[in-house]
Formats: sequence, C-alpha cells, structure tokens
Amino acid sequence: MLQFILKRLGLALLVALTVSIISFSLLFLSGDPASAIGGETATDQDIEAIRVLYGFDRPLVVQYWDWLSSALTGDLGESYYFKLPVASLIADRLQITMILGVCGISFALLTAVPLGVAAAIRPNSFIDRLALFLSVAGQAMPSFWFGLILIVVFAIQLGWLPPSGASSPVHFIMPTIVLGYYAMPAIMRLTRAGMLDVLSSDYIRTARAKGASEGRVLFKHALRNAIIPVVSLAAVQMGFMLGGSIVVESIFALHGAGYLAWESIARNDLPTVQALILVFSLFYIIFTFLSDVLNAWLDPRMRAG
Amino acid sequence: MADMATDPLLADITGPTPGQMLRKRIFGHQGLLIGAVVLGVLVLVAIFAPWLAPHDPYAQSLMARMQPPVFLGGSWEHPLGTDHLGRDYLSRLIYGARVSLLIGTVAALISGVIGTAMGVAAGYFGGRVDAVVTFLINVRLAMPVVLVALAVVAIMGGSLQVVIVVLGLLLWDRFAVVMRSSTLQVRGREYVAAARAVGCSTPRILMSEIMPNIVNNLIVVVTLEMAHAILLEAALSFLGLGVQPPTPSWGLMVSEGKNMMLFEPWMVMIPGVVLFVLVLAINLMGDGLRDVTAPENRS
Amino acid sequence: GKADDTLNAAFTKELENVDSYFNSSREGVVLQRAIWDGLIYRDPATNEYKGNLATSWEWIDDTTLEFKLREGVTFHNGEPFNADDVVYTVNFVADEANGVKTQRNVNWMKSAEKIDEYTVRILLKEPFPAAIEFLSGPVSMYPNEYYAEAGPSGMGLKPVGTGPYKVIDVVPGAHFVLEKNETYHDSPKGQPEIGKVDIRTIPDVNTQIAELFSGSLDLIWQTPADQAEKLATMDQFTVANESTMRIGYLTLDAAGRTGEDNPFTKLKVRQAVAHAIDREALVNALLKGKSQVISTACYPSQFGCDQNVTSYEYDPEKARALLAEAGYPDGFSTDYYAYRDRDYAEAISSFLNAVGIETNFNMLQYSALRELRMKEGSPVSFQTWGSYSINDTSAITSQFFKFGSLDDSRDQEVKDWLDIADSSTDPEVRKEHYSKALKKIADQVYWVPMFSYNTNYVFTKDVDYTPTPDEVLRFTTMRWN
Amino acid sequence: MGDTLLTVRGLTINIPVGGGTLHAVRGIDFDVDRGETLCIVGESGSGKSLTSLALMGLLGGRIDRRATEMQFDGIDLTRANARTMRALRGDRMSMIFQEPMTSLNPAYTIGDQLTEALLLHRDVGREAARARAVELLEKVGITAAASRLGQYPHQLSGGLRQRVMIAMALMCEPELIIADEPTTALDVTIQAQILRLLVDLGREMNMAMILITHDLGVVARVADKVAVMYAGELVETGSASEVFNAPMHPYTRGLLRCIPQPGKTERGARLGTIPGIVPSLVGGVTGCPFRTRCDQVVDACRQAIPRRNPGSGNHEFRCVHETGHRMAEESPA
Amino acid sequence: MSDVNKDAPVLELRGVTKTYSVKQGLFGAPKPLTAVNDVTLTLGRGEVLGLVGESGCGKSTLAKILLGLEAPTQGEVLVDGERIDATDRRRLARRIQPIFQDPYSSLNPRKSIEDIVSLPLLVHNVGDAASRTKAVREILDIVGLPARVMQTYPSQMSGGQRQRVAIARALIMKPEIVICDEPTSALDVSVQSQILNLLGDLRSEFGLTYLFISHDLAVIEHLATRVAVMYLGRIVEEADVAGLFDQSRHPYTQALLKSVLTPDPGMGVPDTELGMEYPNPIAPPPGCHFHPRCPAAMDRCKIIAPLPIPTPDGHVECHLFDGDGPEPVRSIS
Ligand SMILES: Nc1ncnc2c1ncn2[C@@H]1O[C@H](COP(=O)(O)OP(=O)(O)OP(=O)(O)O)[C@@H](O)[C@H]1O
Ligand SMILES: Nc1ncnc2c1ncn2[C@@H]1O[C@H](COP(=O)(O)OP(=O)(O)OP(=O)(O)O)[C@@H](O)[C@H]1O
Ligand SMILES: [Mg+2]
Ligand SMILES: [Mg+2]
Ligand code: NI
Repeated sequence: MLQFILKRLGLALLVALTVSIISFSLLFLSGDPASAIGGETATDQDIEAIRVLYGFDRPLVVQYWDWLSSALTGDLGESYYFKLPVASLIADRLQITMILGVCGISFALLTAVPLGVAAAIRPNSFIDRLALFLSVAGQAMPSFWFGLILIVVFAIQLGWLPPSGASSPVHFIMPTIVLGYYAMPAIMRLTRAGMLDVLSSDYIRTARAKGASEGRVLFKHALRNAIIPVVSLAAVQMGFMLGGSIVVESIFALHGAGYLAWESIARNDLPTVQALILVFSLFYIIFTFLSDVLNAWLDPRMRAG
Repeated sequence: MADMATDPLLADITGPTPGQMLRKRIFGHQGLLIGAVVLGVLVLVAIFAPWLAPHDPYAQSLMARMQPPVFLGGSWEHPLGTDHLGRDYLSRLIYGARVSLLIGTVAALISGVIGTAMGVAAGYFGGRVDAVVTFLINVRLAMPVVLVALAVVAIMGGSLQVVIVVLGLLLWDRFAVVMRSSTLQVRGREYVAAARAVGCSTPRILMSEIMPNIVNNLIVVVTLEMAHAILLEAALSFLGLGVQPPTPSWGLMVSEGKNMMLFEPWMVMIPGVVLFVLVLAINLMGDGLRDVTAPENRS
Repeated sequence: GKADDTLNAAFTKELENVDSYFNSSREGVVLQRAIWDGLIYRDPATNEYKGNLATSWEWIDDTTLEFKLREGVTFHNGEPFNADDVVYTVNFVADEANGVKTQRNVNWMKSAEKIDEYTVRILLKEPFPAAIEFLSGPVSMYPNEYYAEAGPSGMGLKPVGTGPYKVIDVVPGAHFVLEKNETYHDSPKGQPEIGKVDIRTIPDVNTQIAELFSGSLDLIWQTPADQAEKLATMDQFTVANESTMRIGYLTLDAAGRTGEDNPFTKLKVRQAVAHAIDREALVNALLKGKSQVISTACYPSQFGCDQNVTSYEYDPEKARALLAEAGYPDGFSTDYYAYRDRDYAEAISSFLNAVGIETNFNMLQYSALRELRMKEGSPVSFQTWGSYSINDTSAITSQFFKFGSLDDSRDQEVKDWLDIADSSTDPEVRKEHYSKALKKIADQVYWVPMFSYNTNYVFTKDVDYTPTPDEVLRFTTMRWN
Repeated sequence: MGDTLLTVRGLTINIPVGGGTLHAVRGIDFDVDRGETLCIVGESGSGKSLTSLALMGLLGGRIDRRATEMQFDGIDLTRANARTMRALRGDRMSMIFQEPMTSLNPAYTIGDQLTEALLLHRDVGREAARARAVELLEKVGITAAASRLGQYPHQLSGGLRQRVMIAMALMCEPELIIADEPTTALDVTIQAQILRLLVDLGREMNMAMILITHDLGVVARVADKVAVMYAGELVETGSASEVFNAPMHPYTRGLLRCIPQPGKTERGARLGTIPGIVPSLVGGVTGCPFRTRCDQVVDACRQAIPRRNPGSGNHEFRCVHETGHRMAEESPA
Repeated sequence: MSDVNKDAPVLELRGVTKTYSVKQGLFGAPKPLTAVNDVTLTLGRGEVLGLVGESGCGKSTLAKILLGLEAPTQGEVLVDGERIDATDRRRLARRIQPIFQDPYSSLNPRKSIEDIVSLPLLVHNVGDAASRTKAVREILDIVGLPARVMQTYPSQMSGGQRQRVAIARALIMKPEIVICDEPTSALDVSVQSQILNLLGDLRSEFGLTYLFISHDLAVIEHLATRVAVMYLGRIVEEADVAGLFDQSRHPYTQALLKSVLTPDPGMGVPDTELGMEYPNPIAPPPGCHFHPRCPAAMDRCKIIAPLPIPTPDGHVECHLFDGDGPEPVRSIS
C-alpha cells in the first residue's frame, strides 16, 4: 500500500518535472530575457552586462539544471523585476489565489450540486431545463465579460459591492462568482448525470422496495454514490481554477498569483513565470492526488482488498 | 398468408435504420436545431463577410470615433456605431466572425488530430502506450493552459497563426481522454474481437471497426473544444495577447471596448453578446449531438 | 476620503521595488519624492534650484561639488541625517557593482567624501553640466546605518527616508500606505497636509474609475484621454491635464538594416510616410489634452530642440505620388512594430495602409521588440521616448542617432554633429549643432515625429491639486478642499 | 390453504413511449394464497418485471398502472397512497431482484443495508436489528455472519450477495415475497442452492412467494401455481403439474418442446422451435398476441380470445381452440 | 454420432496457461490471476467438445487463446499440428472462427449486415464485389435469413437474428473449427432452440468441429460429443458425452449434474451438497482447488493438488481416483 502511494507520488513528481522542462524550454528558448530585465531605459552595454551576470550566455541545459537543482532546495530563483526571491513572492500572492480558489469551488459546489440533484429528480421539468440552460449559458459566457458586467451592475449601478481589491470578505464576492461559475456547469452536469444514473440503478430500487422514504432514497442512498465522481471533478476544477484565476484577478485587481503571472509575463520576468507554472501544476497534481485519496475513502470499492 | 403480412403485429419487426433514427432524433432536438441554425447563420455571415459588411472593417475615421449604434441614437450610416478609431462596428463584427470561426475550427482540428491519435492509440494498444499517453495527458492537464498560452504568445508575438497553433497544441487533452475511454470501451466489444479473429489488420480495425463507433463522441468533443478555443482566444485577446490588430477579433473588440465600458457600455456588450451567442450555439449543438448520438439503445 | 484624512490613490503598474535606485518607473518616482529628499530641490513652477537636505553648494572645480548640509533632520526611523549618510549613499549607488537599476542617474558620480559632520563633497568622473539637475531629481539620500543593514530589498519592503511622508505598510507591487511625517523639516517641498496616502495598484482603468465612482478612490492618474474626457463632464470630479516630455514617433529603416532593398532606404518613401499620417487628427482625436503635433526628433521644451525644421503636412495624394516616384505605384507591404499604445499605433498603420503601404502589424513586448531591433532592426516601428524628463536634447536625439543598436539611420554626419553638441560646454555651439542634426533628421525623415504625450489626473472635488508638467504626483502639494 | 393473500384482476400497464403507448401488460388476473408459490414464466420482455413492480407500487410516475382489483390482505392497492405503500413495502411484502451484483448499495456496509428495513418499519434498536441480521444471515447459510455485517457488497461474491438480498427481504418477516429472476445471474450450482433456500424458508415462515423466471426447469421444481406470460398477457395458468403435464396453450407446448431435456430429448436431435419474434406492443393490440408465431393460427385469432378451462381445478388458458389445437376443418390463416 | 475421427486432432492444447495481472483497488498491488492453468486438450475433426464450468473459471479465456486473440503465458496451441503463434493471423482466421455470447455487442452497429458478413471475404481478398454479395446472400440463406436483411443494421434485428448473422460471418470463409462461446445464453429458450438446431445442421452440412462453451449442461449434453469440465482454470474431468453423463467421476461434475433442473414438476430442488461459494481466482485454495466445496474432501486434498488420471474415455483430476483412494466411482441416482 505504502509502496503504491510512493509510486504514485513518484509519478506525480515526474509529471511536475516534465511540466517544468516543457515550460522552461518554451520560455527560455525564445531568446534571452536580458533586454526585459534592462527595461526601456537600458543601454546596449547594460543589456550585455545583464546577460553575463545572469548567465544567459550559457547553454539552456546548463541553465535548466541550475534552476532545477536550486528549485529542489526550495530556491526558485530571484524575480528579475522585483529582485526578491520568487518563492517568497509567490508565497505572499498565493494566499489570495487560494482564498479565491476555495471560495470559487465552494460556490460552484454549493450551487451546482443542489441544482444538479434537483434537475435529476425531475428530468425534463422546469428546474431541469433551467439548470441545463444555466449550464449551457454559463459555459458560453466569457468570464472576462461576465466580470465586467458584474462590476457595471453591482458596483456601479447598484453600488452594492466594492468593484475591486481584497481588503474585506465582501471584496471576494464578485471574483468568487466569476471564478466559480466557470466550474459550475461541469459539476452540475456531472451531478445530474450521476444522480440520474444512480437513481435508475438497481440498489435504489432495492431501497425503495424496503419502504424507504423518497428523501432517504435521494440523500442517503443516491447522493452518496453520485457525488463520488463530482469529488474528483471538483479537485481537477480547483486545480484549473488556480491557474485560471488570471483573468479574474486582473479584472478585480486582486494581487494574487494569477495576476502576478500575467504581469510577470508582460514583464518577461521568466523566473517568476516558470515558478508559477510549476506551482500551479503542483497544485493540480496535489489536488488530483487528494481527490483520489478522498475517492478511495468515499467509495469502498476503491479501497484495497 | 397474404393477409398475415399486413397484420399490425408484424408491422415493425424491422425498425428504422440507425441513420433514420439519428435523423429523427436530430429533428426532434430543439437545442441542437437552434444551435445548428445560429451557427449556420454565423458561418454564412463569415463566408459572405465582404458582401454583407456595409463598410471596410479597417477603414478608420478619427473624426467619427465611438459613434453610438442606431438604437442609442446613432445614424444608419453605422448601424452599430463606430469603434475607438472610427471604424464601422458592424463591419468589424461581421469580419470578426471569420476570425473566431477560423480559430475555433483550426485549433479544434489540430488538437483533434493530436488528441484522437493519442487517445485511440492508448485505448487500443493499452499497456505501455497507454501508460505513456496517460502520463502525457497528466502532464498536459497539470499545465495551466491560460498561463502557458499567455506566456508563449507573449514571447512569440501574437499573430493569428501563432494563437491558433498554440491553442491547437494545448487543447488536445479532452480529445485524448474521451477518445481513450471510448476506444477502450469499443475495443472490449465482441465485434472487435470478431474482426481480429477474421484476420483484420490493426489499421483496418482502427479505421473501420473502432472509428465509426467513436466518431460521435469525437464530434461532440470537437464542438466543445471549438467553443473552448474561441473563448480562450477571446480571453487572450482580452488580456492583450491574442491576435494582432487590426484583425477584428471579438475578444479584442471587447478588450478595446472595455476602456469605455463605463461610458459606452454598448462597445463591450455588442461583441460580448455575439461571442456569447456563437459559443452558446456551438455548445447547444455539442450538447444536442451528445444527446442525439448517445449509444444506440439495445434493440 | 476627506472624512478620514486618507487620500486613496491608484497606480496602474506594479512597482518592482520602492527603493528608488532599483526601479525605473513613474510610480517609483512618485514614491521617491514623497519618502526621500535630495540634496537640492528644483521648484517645478519656476525651475529654480533650492536647497533641500543641503543648504548651500558650490563647484570647487569641474568635477567637485561641495555641500553644506541641513542640520537637525532625522530619518523616519529616528536616525539623524548627516554627512555619513550622504557619503554612504553616494558611494553605494555610484559603485556599479551594487547594480543600481537606473545607471545613468548615478554613473556620473565617482564618490563622495566627508569634510565634517555637515559638509560633504561629491566627486564626478568627468565634467557633467546636468549634475545639479540630477541631484535635485533622482538622487535621494538614504540613512547609512539602516541601508547598510537592510539593503535594497529591505529598503524596498520597509523604506526609510527623510521625506514628507513615511511608509507604514508595503505589500510589494500591490499596496503602499504613507503617513504624514509630522516632524518634516522646513523643506522647499512644503509641508504635507493630508494625513495618510493609501495607494493601491489597480491595473484596470475601468476598475479605477469604478472605484472612483464608488468613493473608494480619491485620485487616479494617467487616465486615458477618452475616459478623462467623459469624467471631466461629471460634477464630482476634477480632471487636470499636463503635458509630458514623452513623444511618439516612427523610426524608419533608412540604413537598410533589414535588407538593402528595403523601401525605407529610399528618401521618397520616407517622405511619403511622413505625408501619409494625419498627426493633427491623432492629437485631436486620440491624445487630446495638452498634446501637440511635433516635427523634431525631440520635445520642444528641451534645450537645443530647434523647431525650425522641415515639417510634412498631411497629404495622402502627395504620399501616393511620392511612392509612385520611388517605384512603388501600387505601394508595398512591410512589417510594422509597436510595443505600447496599441490604438495610436493602429491608427498610424491605418493611415499607412490608406496610401498603399500595407502594414503587417506586430504588437510585441518591449523586450522582444528591443531584441529584434538590436539584432536585425525593424523596417518601421512606432516608438516613444520620455527623455527621463530631462529637459535637454541630449536625452533623446543623442540616444538614438549615434550608431547605437537602436539607430536605424546610421548617418555619420548626424553623429558627428551630435558628438560635438553633447560634449561642448558652450550653449551656443550645442544649439547650433543640435539644430544641424535635427534639420538633417527631418529632411531625411529618419524619424517621423508624431506627437507629445500628456497625462490626465482625475480626482474628486474634495481634493485640491495642481499637477506639474514633469509627470510626478506630489502629495505634499495636495490639500483637502 | 385457500386463504387468499393477494388478488389481482385486470392489471394493465401502459407506458408512453416515443411512437405511442406501449401496452406492456394487458388485463392479467391471478391470486396468491398464503404460503403458496406462484411462478410467472415468460420470455424476455413479456412484462414479468413490470407486473412485480406494479404490485410493489414501484413503477415510475410515467407509467400508467390500472387494475379492476388489486388487494393485499384486504388492503386495496389500487387506492393506496404513497405512505400506505411505503409502510407495506419491506415490511409485509418485500422483493428480491435479479442482479445481486448491482442491487446492493456499494457505499454502505451489508449491516447497514440489512438493518435499514427493520429500523424503518419496526420500533427496534440498532443492536436488536443487528442481532436479527446476524440471525438471518446464518439462516441463509452465510458463515461468520457477524463479521459480514461490516463488509461492503463488493467484497462478496454474487451468490453471497443474493443470499444477503434474501436475508434483507426477510428482515421483517413479510407475508409476501416477490423474487424477480433471483437466480438468473447465478451459476447453476449456486442457483440450486439459492432456490432450495428460498423454498425452504418460504415453507418455514409460511410466506407466499411470487417467483418470476424464464427457466421452465425452475418453475417446474418450485411452483405450486404457474402463470405463463406472453407479450403482456397470461396465456395459461394452473398448478405446476397441470401446466407441465398437460400444457394446453400452443405457446406453453412450444416452450416445453424447445428445451433439451436430458433423458427425454434424443441427443443431437432437432429441438422444437417457435419461429418468429415477439410482436411489438406499441399501439392497439387485439386478438391473440401469439398468433404471429403460432402453428395453430386461424383467422379467428385476430378477434377477442376466450378464456378456457380444460376441466380440472384452476387450470385456465386463452386460445381460440378449445384444446389448444386447430381443428382439422379449420384452415390455417 | 460416431463420426468422430480421433486419430487426427485438428486442435491441440499442450500445457496452456494464461496468467493476468489484476489491480486491486486504487492503491493495491497488482496480483497474478491464473485464468487458465496448464490445460491440455485435443479436439478431433468433427468433434463437438462441450466446455462447462462456473462463471469465471476461464472458459472464455481459453476460447480467446484458441482464436489467437490472447497469447498463452505458457504452453502451446496447435492447429492441424501447426503452432498458432507461428501461423500467420490470417491463415489461422481461415481455420478457426468464433461465435460470441452477446449478439448485441458482437455486431458492429455502424455497419450494414452485408458489410458485417462480407468482412472476412474482404480481408482475405476473396472475389470481387459482386461475387462477395452473392456469397453473402448464400450464407444468409443457409443460416435462415432472407436476403432483404442485407441492407439493414444490427439494431433493427432481434437477438436471434443477430446471432444468425454472427454465425453467417463465422462460416462464410468455411472454417474447420468454430469456437462457440455461450452462443445461446443471452437468448430466450424459444430462440435458443432455433440456434442450436442451426448449429447442429451446419455441423453435419460442413463437417465442422465445434468447441462449445456453455454453463447449461442440458445443452451440452444435447450437442456435444465430448465434454470437458473446467474448475478454476483447470480441466478437472474430460470424457465422452455418454460417459460423462451416465457415469461422472469428479465430485464437481456430479454436483453440476445434480444442479440441472429439468422441467419435471414435483421433483423439488435437489441438494447439490456443494459447500460455500466459488473461490476467488486471485487466491485459489491450496491443494485441490475444489476441496473447500467438495463433499468428499479428504485430508490430502487440502495439501496436494491432484494430477490428471487417465480414464477409459478421457481423464479426471481427483484424489478419489489415485488408486489407493476409496471406491473410485460414485454413481448418482
Ligand atoms: N420504463 C420503461 N419504459 C419503457 N418501456 C419499458 C419500461 N420498462 C419496461 N419496458 C418495456 O416493457 C416490456 C416488459 O418489460 P419487463 O421488464 O416487464 O419484461 P420482463 O418480462 O421482466 O423481461 P426480462 O425477462 O428481460 O426481465 C419490455 O418490452 C420493456 O422494454
Ligand atoms: N483481460 C483480463 N484481465 C484480467 N483478468 C481477466 C481478464 N480476462 C479474464 N480475466 C479473469 O480471468 C478469469 C476467467 O475469466 P473468463 O472470462 O475466461 O471466465 P468464463 O469462464 O468465461 O466466465 P463466464 O462464464 O462468466 O463467461 C476471471 O476471473 C476473470 O476475471
Ligand atoms: Mg425482468
Ligand atoms: Mg465467458
Ligand atoms: Ni454419433
């Protein structure tokens, strides 16, 4: 058992390593970032000096090896732009992104699961159609556009919510909605499909044949089984959300990791971008791993034995 | 016996062919029809853009910037107003359909080819091939798409080609996942075993036994990924790293209109709504196709 | 807001490091002026130099400046200000090994030495006429003990200066809170009035405006012209506009770096480009405010920026004719690059398209475009330059026409003239040679200068503020109405 | 016996489907006495499962069930509301399903699922319920019963699960147990064991049982009473010996000829067949549903079919022919 | 039925073993599962070898090995004395063809019946389009399907019709051996008899050799000439059909025979005397795999695995026949 957890972890590390190699080559192959570090006012000599100082004149493999070996010790390099250790920079920013991610996925789950269940209980009913429409429309709504509209309506027209910033929980309402609604359709559909599937299964009929009430059948017998795939989907979505918070953070001026990523790209701050890609992929990997564990715990069939 | 043949109980011993059933289901599916009609209209608009657009979408008139659309008090000269450089908004929207559809189609095509090849190979051959493909899928899923796409486009410079290729190279995961599992499913069917027992070569089995039975899933994924690519391009454009101006991409138009969002909200609303409608249509179609091509019910 | 005596302002860009020697952005300058003081102060209205941390100064020789320092000044952390601080600061920043980001602000200084507790000398590497200007601008004085210990990153996270405002909170790049320095010395900057300044980085202009509407911001700046125009029509806001030294121009590959047969090597083509663009329209429709059309390769107020050069009026017919004469009756197609102000660049490209120069627009990151231009040049690109707010032609023309990697014309004659103008101490000689160079640049159309930029400042009616043309926000001169 | 527990008259089940209404079950009648075993036998799709679900009130809302009479121990099931039905289900009548692999909830332990019905219907504590569960598991022949309570369904083999299903159905000592093909999914050896168990328990507890199957062998061995179902109708009913020893309906006779019977059928010889396939029941269905496959068919088969009693006891069949055979003078249709 | 030529085996298995590796839960280690364990069998030309055994005992796996769809882990398979792993896939295909259990999944739903049936011709480049169509028409006629079904699709057909199509596909290349893996277990009895008759007719018409897998002993007895009884991957008894049914040796075979429920009313359900459940193939019991269920188990059965002991018409694997064991033959009543 332990051996297999280790094996999975090893595989996960391999995934992370591959991601880092791919992103490193993508980012650093394109040329050297010296002129980015120098900025608009740097002279040609400045740029040459920077190139040597940062070692951009060395072969890519050497640079990668350097990066990797220090990354393994927790040193993700120094941001070209902020001149601060990337690790601490990211650690600072991740907090907001994590809050956002957790709120987003909770929002998605809290709306999608009940909706999905309601839709599955009465297929083709009004609520089912509504849920279906919401999910199709939700998937079609560009999140940047949705965010802007929310700001116009709730911050400007109605003045109910602050348009940006992160200074109080209220500030997170709109970003949470924008981030969460994106994961909602998928979760809702899966809940609905899972519920429909489970509700037509033999063991639900067994439960009914025992004289169990409809509520008991739905929530004790059906939901528990239907929710299992939703758990892994939610974990995967959570991983995506962290990476996908770029748009949301830039619209709502949340200084989280996503916004840092966007800005770092614009500034060619490659160590930060590289580290962020790594961190996001690690998150994804961790979440999927955790979801597997959670699944194994929820679903007795998955347990060993 | 003659009148036995007309016995109503005998009437439907042989039912409709799969094709007939499919057609019946297609025409009975509202969402699919609505989606297909809207998408069809948009495709026609894209194709006939030069004839439909009232103005040259690139012709600027700095003295006639940001004129409101007709319904907000503008003139019929520019039915949907003009943009921040005084270009006709309607014409740009019409040409924008080309960009979005092109990006959606080509990106979905590229990722479809990659993902299908990988997924089918993994599902069919299993074992080591499957392990490698699964690993690659994991790697791909672990990469934050928006971030990587942004970074690559930022570095390579965002031309239409670059954006399409980047999206194409990034969006194959769902193809691979879905094709893998459908292939796995189909591979276990006895008709595949029968074909092997008959002596069919592997390519033949893949092409004539497996593919026809997973192609419906493929089509569904194609539509979903098309929508995905279109939305991603819009997001990239919105973040300033999408296609190059003056190409009239809808995402870019939202991004440009965004500056004046608080004062001229129509500049954001109009391209946003068309984008929404296009993606909605594609999604409706994808959803509809999923319903319609659901595995044939037994008998 | 006024009620809690806190001015809420917004930055658009993230500031990399509050330490003023380790950033190169406008935002950094704004904070630098609020947190630290220089030895000298230039009154932005009168351009008169006044003593700030120094009470007086004199040239001992061409390369030595002596300062008498103000007594009784303390840093925000309580450290007293004296000659040691000046010596440490100057020696630190002048040492290239310490990697000060804006080298040209400091690399003219060799070192400093202490004469007594309140007297110091700064030694220059070579004669440098702009020394006083620099000392009144980017060179500010740091507390030696604290800086020695904290270093640039420590200073960036917890800045300490003598300035009118002290920093009470920094979230790198995102959020800065300043508080009035109650014991600010009797500085020509004036005494701060507003109790607290809370600056957040809000990248999106709309969000900024939305915050302004909702009352959670009192002041924003660098607001795009269109939005500023709309805001100006609203009662609750004041919109102030000031010009800046930044100019926009096209640089054309006259030297043929992208290929011998490049059309831009032909004068007629370059002239055609100049005639093709309606700069008036660009200024009136897009830039607005105090922007102006310019024809020289420098900002008009700069020393030596002779305005009497060939100017090309908007005449698309003529442009087409010129192209035909140059052998391109049907126009041609070319790569066209830009790195900022996409709408301006797009409008310009549209003008070019209109006369038959079909542009293949590439919007690149600054660094990518720079690298491209350094390595292989670009046929035509839209560039801007802000001259580091230095009011001298050497800060712009000489930067680009002396065969650097960004010199697309490589004209020996121009270079020679500029060399003379840059190194001479005689203002007349300088003027004459700048003029010659600028005239030739205009005649040969190496650049197509377009317009100067401007900055909008938008604030609520509660705030009283008069911006200065040097694009620096000065909190000290702000008042509540 | 003779003490009637369940009476069904004119049970009809209609299902709206794409192209109209599926008349899945059409006017069937039967009775079950206390302690008696009724076997319903018929081909796949003949409506056996629908009938059993209709008795339990477990048909989905979409499906239309009607009956002229349906009484369970004096309770009118046609009029019973959901609450009454819930109280009956699992308590006085319970059910065993065909698929032991999927009929148990994979997320809960055997113990939880076994005790659920008892806890729902009887005022007993958890401990008492578990004790009862252990007792019944032992009764259905499961060793180490106490330790099984903590196991999950996937840890048990098909045969064990079916035993658990049986134990579960017996928890409240029901008066009627409906078993829908309880052994079809099992191996022959297990099938014999499970059937024996059911029969023994039924006798011991004096339970009435409706056993649904398509296996004539099972019917013959287990049934007191047999009902042969074809395309939604009961074509022949009677005691096991009556139906097997003197089958009257052409379909029953056909079925019995189809199966190879060791000792009776000659090895390798051709078996009897019933040509054709089951008719579609969508739309109006009149006459004898078997007429499309019947070798005795005549024109009259399209009219209403009389119910015939060949003489003895409750033996009944529905056919135009008095003896189930075409008379010589009648010409084939 | 003595047309069996035992001298020329068309099919021979020598010590064939197939081991799978199966995963256990999410984090479990894969464990080996021996689905077929050291099987040695010969099949003479024209014989029908019936293979019976419980679900999961390895029947289908054996069939797949014979068809070349799975490679044996150990041992070899010879067709006409030629090792199949050395034979070209396509040559093998001309000799051995399968008929599968599930008539729904054995036909590609996207292809018309003509395409399905003519596929082997196409693959082997036999004839041109016209002659292939003609061949399809002929073979469809042989299996009792009208030519008009050629343009229809599997979803339009009933289970029995589909199975006929599958048979047509298997026979169109005129193979020598047909592997029938439970070809009738998904069909209703009325259809089953049609298919069994068809298989019997085809055998005499084309001189086919069958490996006929079934769990229905009645069917095996009816159709087979020889019978092999499989238990947990091993052939525990092999004999001529008459020998096996009249005088079975292995206790498992006897239990199987007892479990057959013939439609004889009043006989009741027999007691098979089998203990427990079918064991988990991942952890088979030591010694004789059957000993935990065997009514006649002895001490050594728990430790020592029995070896095949030749009998007059086959072999048996049981310690009862070791020679020093008790009375070798237990007859059943
Ligand atoms: N929910 C439903 N919707 C539509 N048709 C149904 C539904 N349930 C059953 N049917 C149809 O009703 C008919 C009778 O079904 P039923 O399940 O009672 O058959 P059965 O005799 O139990 O068959 P089997 O032996 O296969 O279990 C079949 O044709 C079936 O397709
Ligand atoms: N591809 C496979 N991977 C792992 N295990 C397998 C595989 N195929 C079969 N098995 C296992 O091998 C054993 C024998 O399976 P097989 O399908 O041959 O049984 P069978 O006798 O045909 O059963 P049935 O009567 O249910 O068809 C089973 O325990 C099964 O789970
Ligand atoms: Mg049924
Ligand atoms: Mg099998
Ligand atoms: Ni014979």
